[in-house]
Amino acid sequence: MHESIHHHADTLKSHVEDATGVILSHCYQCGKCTAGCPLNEEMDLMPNQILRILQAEMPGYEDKILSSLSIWLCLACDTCYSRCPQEVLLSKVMDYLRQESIRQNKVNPKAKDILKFHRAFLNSVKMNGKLHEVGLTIDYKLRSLNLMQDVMLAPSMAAKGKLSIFPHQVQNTKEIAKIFKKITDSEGEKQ
Amino acid sequence: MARIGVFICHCGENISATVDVAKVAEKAGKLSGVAYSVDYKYMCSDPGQTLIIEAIKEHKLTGIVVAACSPRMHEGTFRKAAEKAGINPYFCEMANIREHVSWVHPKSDATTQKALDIVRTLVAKVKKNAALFPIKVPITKTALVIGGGIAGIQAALDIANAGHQVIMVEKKPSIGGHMSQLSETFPTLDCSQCILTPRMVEVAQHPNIKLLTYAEVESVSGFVGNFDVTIKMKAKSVDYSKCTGCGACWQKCPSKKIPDEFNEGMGFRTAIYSPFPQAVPNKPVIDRLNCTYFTKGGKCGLCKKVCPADAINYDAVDEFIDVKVGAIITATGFDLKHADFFPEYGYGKFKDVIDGMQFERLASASGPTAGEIRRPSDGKIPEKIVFVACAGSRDKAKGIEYCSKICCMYTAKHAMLYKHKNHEGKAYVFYMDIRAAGKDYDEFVRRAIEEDEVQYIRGRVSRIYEKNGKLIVKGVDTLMNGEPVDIEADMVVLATAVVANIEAESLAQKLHISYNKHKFFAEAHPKLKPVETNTAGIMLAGACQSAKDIPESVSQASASASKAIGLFSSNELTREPIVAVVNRLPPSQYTTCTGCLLCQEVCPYHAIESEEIKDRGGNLIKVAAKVNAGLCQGCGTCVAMCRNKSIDLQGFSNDQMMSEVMALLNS
Amino acid sequence: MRIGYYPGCSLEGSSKEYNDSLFAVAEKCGITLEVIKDWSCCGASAAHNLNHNLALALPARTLALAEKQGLEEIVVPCAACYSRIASTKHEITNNIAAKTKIEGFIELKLSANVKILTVFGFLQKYIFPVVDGHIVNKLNQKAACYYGCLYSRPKEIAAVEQIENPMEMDEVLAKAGATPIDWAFKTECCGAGLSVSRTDIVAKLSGEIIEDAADRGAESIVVACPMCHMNLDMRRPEIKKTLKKDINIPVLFITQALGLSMGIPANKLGLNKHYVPTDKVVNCMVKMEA
Amino acid sequence: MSEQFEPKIVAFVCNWCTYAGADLAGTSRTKYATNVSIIRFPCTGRIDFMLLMKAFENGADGIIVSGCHPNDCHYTSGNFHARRRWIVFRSVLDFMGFDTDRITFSWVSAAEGTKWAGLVDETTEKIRTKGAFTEFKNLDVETTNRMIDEELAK
Repeated sequence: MHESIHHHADTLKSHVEDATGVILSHCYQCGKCTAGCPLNEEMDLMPNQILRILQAEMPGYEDKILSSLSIWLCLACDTCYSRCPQEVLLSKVMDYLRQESIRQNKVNPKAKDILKFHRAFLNSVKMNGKLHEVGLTIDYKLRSLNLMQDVMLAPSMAAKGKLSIFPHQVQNTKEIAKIFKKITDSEGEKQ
Repeated sequence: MARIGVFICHCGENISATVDVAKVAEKAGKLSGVAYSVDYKYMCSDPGQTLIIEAIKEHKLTGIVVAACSPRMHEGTFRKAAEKAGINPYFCEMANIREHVSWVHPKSDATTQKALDIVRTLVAKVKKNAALFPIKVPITKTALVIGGGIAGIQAALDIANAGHQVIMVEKKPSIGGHMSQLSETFPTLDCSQCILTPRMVEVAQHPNIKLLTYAEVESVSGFVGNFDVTIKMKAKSVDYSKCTGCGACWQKCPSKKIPDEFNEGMGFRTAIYSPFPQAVPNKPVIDRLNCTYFTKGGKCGLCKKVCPADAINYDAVDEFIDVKVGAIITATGFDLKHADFFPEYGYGKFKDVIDGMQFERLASASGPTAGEIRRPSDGKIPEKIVFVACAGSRDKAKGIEYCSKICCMYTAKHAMLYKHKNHEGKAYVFYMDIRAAGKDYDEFVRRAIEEDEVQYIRGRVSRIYEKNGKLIVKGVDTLMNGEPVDIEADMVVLATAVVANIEAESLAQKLHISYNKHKFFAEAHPKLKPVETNTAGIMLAGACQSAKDIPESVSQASASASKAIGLFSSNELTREPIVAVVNRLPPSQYTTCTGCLLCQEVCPYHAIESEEIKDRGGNLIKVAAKVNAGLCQGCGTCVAMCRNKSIDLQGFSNDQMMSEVMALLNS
Repeated sequence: MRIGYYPGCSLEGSSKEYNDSLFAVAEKCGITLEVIKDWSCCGASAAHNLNHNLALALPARTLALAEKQGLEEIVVPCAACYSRIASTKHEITNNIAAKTKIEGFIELKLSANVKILTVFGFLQKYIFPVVDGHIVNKLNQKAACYYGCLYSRPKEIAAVEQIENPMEMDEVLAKAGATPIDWAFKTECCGAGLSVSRTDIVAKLSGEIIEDAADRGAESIVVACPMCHMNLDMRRPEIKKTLKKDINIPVLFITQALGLSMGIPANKLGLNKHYVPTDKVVNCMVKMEA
Repeated sequence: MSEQFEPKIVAFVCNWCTYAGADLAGTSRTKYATNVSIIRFPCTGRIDFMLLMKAFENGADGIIVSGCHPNDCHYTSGNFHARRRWIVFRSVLDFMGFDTDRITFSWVSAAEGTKWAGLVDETTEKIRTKGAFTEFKNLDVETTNRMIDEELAK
């Protein structure tokens, strides 16, 4: 809930600002973020466009952001932020937009694999307390159905001692699962 | 015994509509000390003023209170009337019953009562008033101009042409400043040196101008009309009274590889040098840090051998001269933000990433490439050149939030000059906004775009790196939905930010003038006193106040010159006597001041000095504060600070203020 | 002085050689690293992508465990782990509300004053003062030090002094006798966590990095991040397809490079575990003159 | 007319900002309460805070001190000195158990006529709610002597 009279009650802009502390009006649309973004050629919405749409608060445009591929491609490399003349911490905004995109069920179809990978990763951590790469790979493949991807790597990785079939685990895996649960409960949502 | 007259104005109906003026006049007449009270329709009108003058004479009034509008409106009017009637004008006070009463309250008893309260308050004050007399300060009719760039030159010539003496101090061996380095000037593309050098010569030859080059201001004291300035004359190692400027010395000097400041490091000069061919004065100095004679303990000495005039003097030392001036014009200009500032653009790392001033030298006929635009790394003529505007300006992350103002225009000029010299070449300008608000400025930018086909791309450059002899410029076109634009350029010109002169802060402290956080000098009022500083008698000209182009610098220089000329137009300076005084009790040298000098600490004008009070035998009695009436502006901060009420403010004395408070609250 | 150690998941799995070479170097210099007991995953990019609280809670647990163990300083050799842990520390230090909330999630108290060292920070602080006597070989080649994103950005937690042109790893390589080159892609992104889900992007970004290093005559690329290593080394077949040329510059971990110069056998440093053969690096070594 | 309490409030203002701001309220015909009367000083830096005590002693129920906004002082820094003194003065008053809410310290520029009117109305309302200020008045010499006498007579 936003009680502050300074905020428009219910726009994505105000949600982003409240959640991240980033003040979007600081962006003056110079485009330096886009110019330096390593993924600018892959993005459907450029970083500066995302900021502009947020600034504009035009009804209907917010979905464009939440259903964009860009927010999932962002690698959080922070090249934009490190060069931004106005010090807009875009990666933090992106983190929020991804989480909001999931919440509103607007994840871009092309980003489903990326999301599945992240989920598989966290699942592995949740189960073991640490990442189990083999488990992650199997989990991801089952989620994404990209069954043949990187198949050729597996034997060689195993031969090089880079794959451990059994996961390393923290002593008390329940402890990690509990952290996951507490956080999920506190956010009042079911994954 | 005081005999006060009270004059209640109706102001047409402005006051009388809500205030019962007759009642106020009647009740005021009964106040203690009031000898006469009257109300009238328009006090400020001629008959109204005559009424006051007559009443003063007839009733032998010692002071008057005019209850009318705001003193900010008519205090001067009524003080003059009082003076005409033969009493000291400072025995006139105004009670503001219009702006503070009749216009803001409805017609009511309370409103009338408030008007009466105010009248009573001012009556109490005027009873405590003292005769005050305007302060006269003598004026030394010589101006000091600090800085010999175009702003300093303009100010100096204006003042000198008005018949006053000018001392010009220039830090470098020649006057001319940044303008002498420029190739052509926007928006007319006339040659900078062609228009500047005649002015430089005029300064050198003007009978009223004393030119001190290779000199710096060492210290400043005193106040408006009466500044004492010590100037440091750096050792030139050349006797100018003998030197003819023949150039034999610099032709023979063996230290030939010293980066040339005038060409922004893109050429070389000798250790004994004159910065550029048209230098004024066209006589050399020895750069002792780079001269073999000085660095290697007396070896070399070639210049002395070849000098036909025997003008070389290795034993010369820095000299200090003291001058008295009445006004100071600060025209110390700006610097460009230099290397290391832009790691992402490789500025300072890649030879072909240069700044705007370096480009000026490349484009200048007198520059290291004789006007051909060749890149510094290999001397090739660039086929693709990228200009980056706002390089550091409007960049909060780099600590410079402001707009440097001149870059939009000079970048358009640079791109244009490049295109004029290389028709086949491609010129790109990355910009955020085009700020071209001057006369003929926007037309100039449009010409660059429309006629000279300079490619303007709206977006900031993220990064520049070098690869295979090319500079890869990673930019963006925000007008094409943020399309990334990568250009393989041969040369990149950064319009780096205009910053304050590196020595601005230390000079400001010597002058006691304010500066902002970027070390640009502060004007006394951003709108109505744009060339004065908060220290009376010190004016600003040119880019030392904020980034400015040539026309603006020249206008401001003439404006500050006119302030100096105005000051010099009379022999004495007359000031309002609203100044602080430290009490002196009989016998005259005694005072209650204990010499704690807290007042000195809080005075914004450095107007308080300490004075040693001695008896007739010359023995020290005590140290006490003393106000310099020339510097005091009458804020009264010292009065509130004083621990034992030894300092007081004329016109707003402790006694007066106390009486006002008491009268207001005790009807 | 006790020095804590947080290996991170990758160093137990796909980048085991990084772990081994780090221990080999430390051992040779007589320095012991104390593993944080029962450490867990830092959450990597997945956590901060999907859940802000989780992204703070996971690294916070590790920090709290280190404190519990009485460690004042921990070495975090993985760039991703370093980034997650350092930014968690930054946020917790600057945001009391976040700190309280996270403490609730992990049920551990946290003062977040543990000092976090990168691998090159560790090398400079603890290995440099004692390493000189141990260096027996000169790594006689041109090396491109690749820092990637996570050490140089964001600026609040940057582990390097000059974020656009860091030199910390270059100094380590110079110590090993190599010639670090000046190149353009020191801090560009390799594609990081998209390695599996968008291999095409990784191939393109990593390809540009390898190409620039090769163009400037680098004979090896040196990294300090398991993810960068995986993308630059293991993704070489995809990179080859994207670049349409085969560049076979080996990619070494910084500890492997230093280890070689210290005369530690290649196998002990895990050089045999790489996809791109590292023989050239091993062969270029020349014995130091006594 | 109802018998509501009409407080007496004295405003100590600087000549260049707040006095001019009050003038602007006048020229704009902005209406406000009649309870506040202005005493003009060149600068807030000139205001000796003992005058405030004197005002209370003589029957003021509330006081406004107002000058130029920080950085806008006509004399560059007088208002900063006033502010610093006010901070110290307030804490001393507070320590002595004085209701410092009876003094309003504010910045009103020459352009803020409306702000001035608002300040007057708000202060008047605040002081009206607080009621007449008697504590201090009771401390005048006569009353004090009488109180001492009474105490001794017991």
